[in-house]
Amino acid sequence: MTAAQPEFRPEELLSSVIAELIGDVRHVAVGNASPIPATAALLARERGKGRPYVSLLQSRKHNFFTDGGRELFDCAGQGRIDVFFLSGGEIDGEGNVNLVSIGEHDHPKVRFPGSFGSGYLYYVVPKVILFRTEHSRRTLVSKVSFISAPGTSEPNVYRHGGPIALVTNRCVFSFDKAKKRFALASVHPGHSVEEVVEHTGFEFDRAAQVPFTSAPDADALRLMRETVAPELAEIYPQFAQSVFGVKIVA
Amino acid sequence: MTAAQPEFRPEELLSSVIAELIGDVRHVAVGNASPIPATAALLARERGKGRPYVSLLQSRKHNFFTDGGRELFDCAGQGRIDVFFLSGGEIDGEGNVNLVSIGEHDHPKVRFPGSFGSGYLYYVVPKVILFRTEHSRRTLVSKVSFISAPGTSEPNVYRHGGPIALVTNRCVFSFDKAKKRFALASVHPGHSVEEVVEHTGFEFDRAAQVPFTSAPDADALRLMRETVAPELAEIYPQFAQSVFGVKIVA
Amino acid sequence: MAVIASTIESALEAIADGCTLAVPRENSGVAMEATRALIRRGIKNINLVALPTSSLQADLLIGAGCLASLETSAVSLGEFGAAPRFTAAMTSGTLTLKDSTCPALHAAFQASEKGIPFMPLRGLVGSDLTKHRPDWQFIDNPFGDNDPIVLLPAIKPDVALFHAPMADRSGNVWIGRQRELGTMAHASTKTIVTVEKIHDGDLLADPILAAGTLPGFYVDAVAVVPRGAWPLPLPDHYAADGEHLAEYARMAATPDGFQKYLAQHVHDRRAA
Amino acid sequence: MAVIASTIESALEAIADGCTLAVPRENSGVAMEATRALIRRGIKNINLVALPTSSLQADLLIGAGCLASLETSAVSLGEFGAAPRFTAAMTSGTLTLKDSTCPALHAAFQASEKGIPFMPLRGLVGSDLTKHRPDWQFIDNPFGDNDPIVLLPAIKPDVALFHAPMADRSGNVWIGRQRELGTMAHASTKTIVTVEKIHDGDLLADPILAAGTLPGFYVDAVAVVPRGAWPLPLPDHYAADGEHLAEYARMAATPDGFQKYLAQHVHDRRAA
Repeated sequence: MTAAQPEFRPEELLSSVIAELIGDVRHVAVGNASPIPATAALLARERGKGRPYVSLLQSRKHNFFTDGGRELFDCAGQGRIDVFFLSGGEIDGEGNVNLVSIGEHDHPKVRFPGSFGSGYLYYVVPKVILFRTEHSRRTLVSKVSFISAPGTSEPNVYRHGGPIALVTNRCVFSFDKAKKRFALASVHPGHSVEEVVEHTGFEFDRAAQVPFTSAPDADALRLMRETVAPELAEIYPQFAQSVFGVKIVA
Repeated sequence: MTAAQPEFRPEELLSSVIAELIGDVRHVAVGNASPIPATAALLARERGKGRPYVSLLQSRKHNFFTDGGRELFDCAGQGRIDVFFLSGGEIDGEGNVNLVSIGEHDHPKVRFPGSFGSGYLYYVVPKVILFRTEHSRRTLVSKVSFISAPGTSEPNVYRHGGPIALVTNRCVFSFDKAKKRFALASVHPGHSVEEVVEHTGFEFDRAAQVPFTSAPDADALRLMRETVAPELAEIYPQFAQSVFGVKIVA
Repeated sequence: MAVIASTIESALEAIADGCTLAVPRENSGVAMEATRALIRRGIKNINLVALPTSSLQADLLIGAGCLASLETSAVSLGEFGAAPRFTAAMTSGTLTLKDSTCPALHAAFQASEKGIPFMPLRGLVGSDLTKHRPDWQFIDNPFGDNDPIVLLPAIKPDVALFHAPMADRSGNVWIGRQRELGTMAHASTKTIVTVEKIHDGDLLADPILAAGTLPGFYVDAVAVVPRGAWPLPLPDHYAADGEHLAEYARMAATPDGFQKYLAQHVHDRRAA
Repeated sequence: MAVIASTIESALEAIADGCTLAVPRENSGVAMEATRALIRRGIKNINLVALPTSSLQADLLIGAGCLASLETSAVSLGEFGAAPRFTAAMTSGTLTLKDSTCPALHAAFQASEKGIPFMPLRGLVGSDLTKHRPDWQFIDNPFGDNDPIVLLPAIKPDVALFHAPMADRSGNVWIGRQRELGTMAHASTKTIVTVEKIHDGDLLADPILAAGTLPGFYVDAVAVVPRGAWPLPLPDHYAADGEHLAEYARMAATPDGFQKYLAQHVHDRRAA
């Protein structure tokens, strides 16, 4: 990194790298309680001059749905949602996500809220970006205790969707569907491959040289701070304030 | 008939007898182009002081549906429609209705409009009243050429509905589901059993003495003429005018 | 995603010869002026799917020789009698028809809306409709016991076409209670709508209007065509033109009369 | 068919001990004051079905010992963290839970709405959710080839309960974009609604309002309860009371704290 590189916050880095992963698509939907994916989606829209269409499910303003709670899932089933975000109490090296429990299902040691739409959306949304800021051996495990939704399926299973990447607070993994395996794509500035290995509970591929995650450029930072942040404040006031300094208006 | 019996029109007789057949139920739905069943349903509602609920599908005012064209069928599937009316290009002695064609299906001699909802509603509406004013060997046949919807089904077939009666311009038949057969319930005043036999293409049961269809009483006539007719005028202006003398207001 | 087209012809470009075209029943907002424009263009080999019935629209397209096939649960002019070109085509054996029943069409569109390959439906067991529908399948209901139930394959049209009261400049279309128009759009790859007028402002911004709005996300083109359903009705806006429909029924009773009707009311008539 | 009840308690009479009760997700209009009234009444053995998730409502009912079982795709307080009584009941093995996924719940309600015994759904193949759902069945899609697909049995609750912005005196209820509330009512034997206010006039008479209205035909009782969703939000009307939810999360973290919350905010509180 050169001296000319503008300073940025970790959230800005993550948003920028997720915006890159979104790529050139028609429609990105973002679930509840996902301020960084929401920032990324809105940034992608700004850079794409209105494309992709962004639906923030938590917002009344930033989603078009008028057919009730089923419309998100119907829309995905129609092939009209290109990118979605999922997280997991546990995520394993084959891309399986666990949003249910650790231990016996009916009497678990740890209980998470539940699978939400993962048992469906993971199969039908072409690009699912896994996002979990806490990167530890507790969250990124060798084998999940409960599969809310599997990372891959047998060839005969109807499946147009699945994970393309996993973004954490330390790095970006890409997912290889054929190998059913993650590969370390980049390490965030200030972090190291060794650190990633140490804190990851699953095996993953890596090249001899792993690049650093590209820092957000000046244009991306300007768009996030000036254009995206005020939009975010509607649904993520705390986040918009603490990350971007947007004043909370009661 | 005594001298005190008020005079009535054939449409008033048919409406009154259909209102009796409707009985004490929660919800009657009436399809398009059915002014006599509509009169009967509204008469039943007046006599029941608001019960049954009447849905006239052709009316914007007299139906509550807000979930699109499927709601009628969904509502019936939920068991929320107790009475419906069906007709047929042909109706046979087992209660089968033909709304499709006579002759080869793909190259018929006679083609009717199509089955509409009969292939479903006949199975799920408990009381289906068949109504066909033209009572002839052309319409009431021994065996329909095409079964749009069968009058009865095998015991294992999911079926809560079916025909309870067939009302024509000559008589009323009741339907016996177990015997899969109509019985002559009453002959309209001015008509005879012999005439019914002559003009009916199917075999049916009849008692030694077949009563005349009960004439509408003074109360029913008053309700039809004073209360029901103005309501009907919204959707059946010609009918309301010709039968009840309601003036057509442009 | 919609653009407001400057002409009805440009709005209809996505409706290509040979495509599968979904249209609503006769009293739900039929795009009649668009239909006339398609006939003027000389469209051919359309697989028309009526949700779930049709009247003048199907009859005109049949008579004008535009259809390869038709799926519907009925074609009729209602109080104006049988649909003459439909009846003639059927009795002469020149129309490929998939006879259906209303809720089967609704269900098959909902299957496509939900991205599922089929939808079950009660009824139909023992109906001769099923003899002519090899695409329908019976299974023994896995939740029952010796309980036959029909499975209807999803209907996924290439294009949905209908007429509605209004749209805004983002292509959001107000459909009100005609929810089947939303399902039709969700089920179809593309959707083209003609509207009475443009609503100034955002239909999705007002919760009351939004409740009856099909989002522009599903809409590919909108054209403004006042009285675009004529001579059919537009619910809550105008009634059917009974006099014209009676005239149609009279003229279309013969092939020559139908050609005269086409010349007078389709080819010589242009959108306002 | 609805009557406007004079008290919330009388409106809730149809919700009997042991019944299956359907409720909407946390941001769609949850009848929270009605829920508190049910807890005050001491309701027991409810089979709660959340369409498709729940937050405070399920957590309160679990903590107060009102549930026999729960079917949901998640229970969480969202930004206020895990649902403490749900989590405690699960880890102590005292709650019978049917874990689902959101579109499966929507589909199963739609099956009931359509009067069909089941609805197919994509996804779910290979998910451990299916191991704990003997009521779900896989078949080989008859329209495919070696194509497993899950069939979900219809969910037919005894009662649906939710909160909406307004109703008229005939019991027509304006639900707006929350169409799943309509499906919930269609799917359920009875429906009870609390509303912010009574709308003067007929909601079905105005086509714009009618588009967002659940007809009173499906509604058995209505009670007027201003801010009846508090402390949860009512879309377009009021936001969640974050301060209160944070306080709940704190208090409900322990059994004692939860009992204190119940005493303060449920038993000592009455509807306005």
